[in-house]
Amino acid sequence: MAEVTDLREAVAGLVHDGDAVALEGFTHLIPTAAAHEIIRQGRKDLTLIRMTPDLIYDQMIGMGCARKLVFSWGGNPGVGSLHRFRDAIENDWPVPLEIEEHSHAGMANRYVAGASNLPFAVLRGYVGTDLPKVTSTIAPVTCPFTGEELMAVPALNPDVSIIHAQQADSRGNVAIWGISGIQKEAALSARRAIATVEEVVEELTPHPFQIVLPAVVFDAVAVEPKGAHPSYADGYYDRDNVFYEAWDPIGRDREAFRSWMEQHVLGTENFGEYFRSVRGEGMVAK
Amino acid sequence: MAEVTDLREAVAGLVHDGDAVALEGFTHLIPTAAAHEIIRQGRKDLTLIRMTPDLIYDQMIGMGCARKLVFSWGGNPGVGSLHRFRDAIENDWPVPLEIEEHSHAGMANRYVAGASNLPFAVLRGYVGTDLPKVTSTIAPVTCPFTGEELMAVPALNPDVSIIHAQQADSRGNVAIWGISGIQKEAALSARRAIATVEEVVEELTPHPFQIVLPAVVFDAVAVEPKGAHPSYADGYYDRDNVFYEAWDPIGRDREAFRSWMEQHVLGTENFGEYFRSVRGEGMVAK
Amino acid sequence: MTANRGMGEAAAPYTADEMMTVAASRELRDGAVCFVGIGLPSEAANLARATHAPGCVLIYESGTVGAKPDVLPLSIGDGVLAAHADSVVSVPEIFNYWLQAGRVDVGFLGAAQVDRFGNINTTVVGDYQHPKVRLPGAGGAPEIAASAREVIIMLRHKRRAFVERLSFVTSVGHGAGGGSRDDLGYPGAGPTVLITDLGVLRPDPETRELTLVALHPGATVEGAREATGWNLKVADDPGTTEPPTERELELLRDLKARTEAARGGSTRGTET
Amino acid sequence: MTANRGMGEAAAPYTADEMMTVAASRELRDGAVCFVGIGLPSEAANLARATHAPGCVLIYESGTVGAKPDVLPLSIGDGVLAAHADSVVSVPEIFNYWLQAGRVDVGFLGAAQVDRFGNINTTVVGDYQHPKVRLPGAGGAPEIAASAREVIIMLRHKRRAFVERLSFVTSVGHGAGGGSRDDLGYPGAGPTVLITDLGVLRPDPETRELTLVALHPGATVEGAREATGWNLKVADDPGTTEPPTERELELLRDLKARTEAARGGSTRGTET
Repeated sequence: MAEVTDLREAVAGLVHDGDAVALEGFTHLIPTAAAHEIIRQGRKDLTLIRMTPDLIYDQMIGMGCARKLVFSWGGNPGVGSLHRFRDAIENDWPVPLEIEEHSHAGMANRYVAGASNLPFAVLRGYVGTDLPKVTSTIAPVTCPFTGEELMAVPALNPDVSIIHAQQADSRGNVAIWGISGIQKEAALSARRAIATVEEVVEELTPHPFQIVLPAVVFDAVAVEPKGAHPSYADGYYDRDNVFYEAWDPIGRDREAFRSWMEQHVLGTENFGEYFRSVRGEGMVAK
Repeated sequence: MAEVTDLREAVAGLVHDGDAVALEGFTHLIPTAAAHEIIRQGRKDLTLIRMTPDLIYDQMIGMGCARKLVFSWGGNPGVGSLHRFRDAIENDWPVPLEIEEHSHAGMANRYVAGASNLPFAVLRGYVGTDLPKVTSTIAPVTCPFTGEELMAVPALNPDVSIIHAQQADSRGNVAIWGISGIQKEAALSARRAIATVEEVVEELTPHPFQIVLPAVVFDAVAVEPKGAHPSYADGYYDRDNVFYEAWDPIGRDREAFRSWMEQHVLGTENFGEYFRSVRGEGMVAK
Repeated sequence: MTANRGMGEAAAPYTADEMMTVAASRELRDGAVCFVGIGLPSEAANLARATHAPGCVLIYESGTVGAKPDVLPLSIGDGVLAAHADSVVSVPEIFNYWLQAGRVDVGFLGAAQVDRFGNINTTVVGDYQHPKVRLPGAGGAPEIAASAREVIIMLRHKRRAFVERLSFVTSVGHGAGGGSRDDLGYPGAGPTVLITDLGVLRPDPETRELTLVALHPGATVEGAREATGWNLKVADDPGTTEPPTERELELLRDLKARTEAARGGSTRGTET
Repeated sequence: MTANRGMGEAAAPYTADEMMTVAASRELRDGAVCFVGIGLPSEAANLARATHAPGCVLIYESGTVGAKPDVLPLSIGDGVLAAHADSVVSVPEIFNYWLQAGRVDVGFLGAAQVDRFGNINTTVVGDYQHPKVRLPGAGGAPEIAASAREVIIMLRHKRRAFVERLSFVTSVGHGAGGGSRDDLGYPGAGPTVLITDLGVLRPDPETRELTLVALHPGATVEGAREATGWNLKVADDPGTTEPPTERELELLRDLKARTEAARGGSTRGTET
């Protein structure tokens, strides 16, 4: 049953060096506050799993938290490249980064298999592409009824998954509405799960396209207002496109990146302080 | 794109003799009106697919619509047996009924595979039970990564699936809230799909645990108020337990069954008339 | 209502069915995630929720997680199950993401027939192709039996239900006994207890054969042997079940009265 | 903004990018279910929705079905996509129940590189292990290319994008040409058109090699050949694209102006 706790304790207790960690959120509800807390606590050798590594994984990779990345699309959406990600792959900086690369459909089905306690998932894909040449976790499987050959991908079962949601209720049930992406499967496939939420409400009320993840899914629920910035939380705040663009020149330069991270992330105690710090620099859209 | 039409036309145009037909609704939202219309139109040789054949399939089987039943639990919930179903299996009355029997998990995953355009689904089950001895659509499959052996079941792709839902909006999008069971997968796995709904509203509003099936999923949407009676429609009417119990002595006797069906179903033009007819006999809870 | 079979002449202030339900309810620990069948299991699980286990999370195969029915559901998908649930998910999700995923601590099952190793038949009596009695079939039971961490079975003790050999194995208990269940590769531990209206049976740690370890007040070993279709194994010194407390009885009867009232006075059985 | 490369000296009242977007939008028939990538494809699909195809159903890989954005999304999961959508489903559902299931009529893709058979690279330029340029990767493109009934590709005509040999095949077009795509067992028909800022290429019915079948006003065969890294096949008598109508231009510019305003004046590219 989920314990409402603070994020620092949740990360300290549930995320360990060397863990396979999934922070999910498909453009919407990206768990930035949790990523920063992992950076602050100096986690190392993580296998980072995420369909769309974006600013948070760029930052974690640039800060040397990761030894491996499992992903399907790595860019700064609407802006361009993730420069820390590219620098790690192209130049091994700050440490070498192993990659395991899939398509979105492959990643999504790997989470589904993991959430279902199955060792693999089946899909129509990959055949004729170069992905099987560079990614070992793709293999053919034959239908025992029709003889047809399809592709299999192994389950993802992260040691810990972290998602950001709009609300938890007083019992710890977690609600996401709007685009919920792969968060359900990310949380359910993991050995341990953490949710950060915008707020705790007494009772959940229906919202369009809402899903509710029961309290028993989570080991910890922490309140982190604005915790998905610069992505958005439907009903709370919009995507901060200005920040995504402002990130480009910072991420592009190793020194600019280090000093930005030291000032705003390592130099702050929590996400609230961080947010005031970057807002003070005009990086946040009004 | 769904066409809002009447149920008679929808059944006439989309359900053919010999079709594999799935009418789904897991206790909630059972499409009784559609089942009656299929009976009225005298469809024959159907392969009836449904996780929980209950009164509607008891009636269709007893009226000789079916040559085969694919299912996982056949009873009158809370009351006892489905006597027409048993009479068909035990005594070939009115015609022999072939059965293909699975577990709920097997059936659910067969629909998932069908909805995903995959030839099979994988699950942990069946091993050590007698089901594989009597059901040919169960076969082992080996994980290409771990070597583990699991069980596979073939996809279900009904020629036509029919569901009942609370609402459609003016564009034909269909909303179910409360328990939505296997309806999404039933509709999405079918070659053709029909929804009956309690009412058409201008715009859908959020309800607890609501799912919305887009208009493009359906070939026809028909308004049938009370169309799930004696099951229930959350927000519209409760389960009519009195009717489920009143069915038992009718279903138990071949003649009582025939004359009841002739009077109330074949002897009426549509579900509205039928409903007034059975209410007149005191079979419907107030 | 079941007669007080085997409970002696001094009429107990409770029925054998009530004792069975109370005994089963006590097996459920607070906070457990419990996958519940309709009928006796649902009755016992909801009694547990009303008494010592308010934090248990009841899952019904219709997709309700954390169901909190105020009356007993007549069907597995009654509206009362969704009304105050923590969440309602699709049927594939409940079987794949919850049950198969190992998120269920306790599976609570009824049965038509059981054998000495806790294997269950709910499919047919007699030959499958030409059955004497066609039962409803598997439903969710095979995978509950496969994947729940442990399974509690409830079944009224009758010779025709406790059989030497099942007509059909619908759901696997301890298979052929010993380590045979492990060989099937199922993640769950299988049946850890069988509660009847006469007593409590638990699997022998080695052979996994169900063994009578306790009798309900008034029930006898002889009565239990007579109601069992195999040579019933009995513990050296079977204990006696604590009779229902006043509070347990009151809450159970209250639950059933509320249920009957809500059903419009129906008194038909709730077992499927 | 792209310069009017290849469009002759008489300054057209529209840019080459505008022509490309308008030409692509015209490929989308009303009522089609269209799986849309961010950037140029999204621009073209939404222009189609604003002009001749109000009933087309736009799907974005974030799970929005029937999206009706009033401004162009900057990311694949922008809130504007969910706001007026017919439905929003999970990412596994959008890929399994919609795309793989064959419910998508048209897949609308961008690319970093394309070859003569419409195969696409969005992964790396250079060696995979030691890339010259690391691109974002596959995303949803491989399965869109595999399963959409047909695929429309949009890509600005440049020699380094139209290459003889892809560094990496991320998404399959017509494979090695001829019947080679069919041999892979994919249900969809593959790319039926490639729209560039110079013209329109369609696969030869036999060889499946992309063939220049139309030039946008002002563009020349020589310009197209120069901007292509292989020996470009040209139709015997390539047609000329109908220039954008006033209404098309007005609606496109309106859409882009609303988008810029909503983004707080950002003028950064929308391509990923």
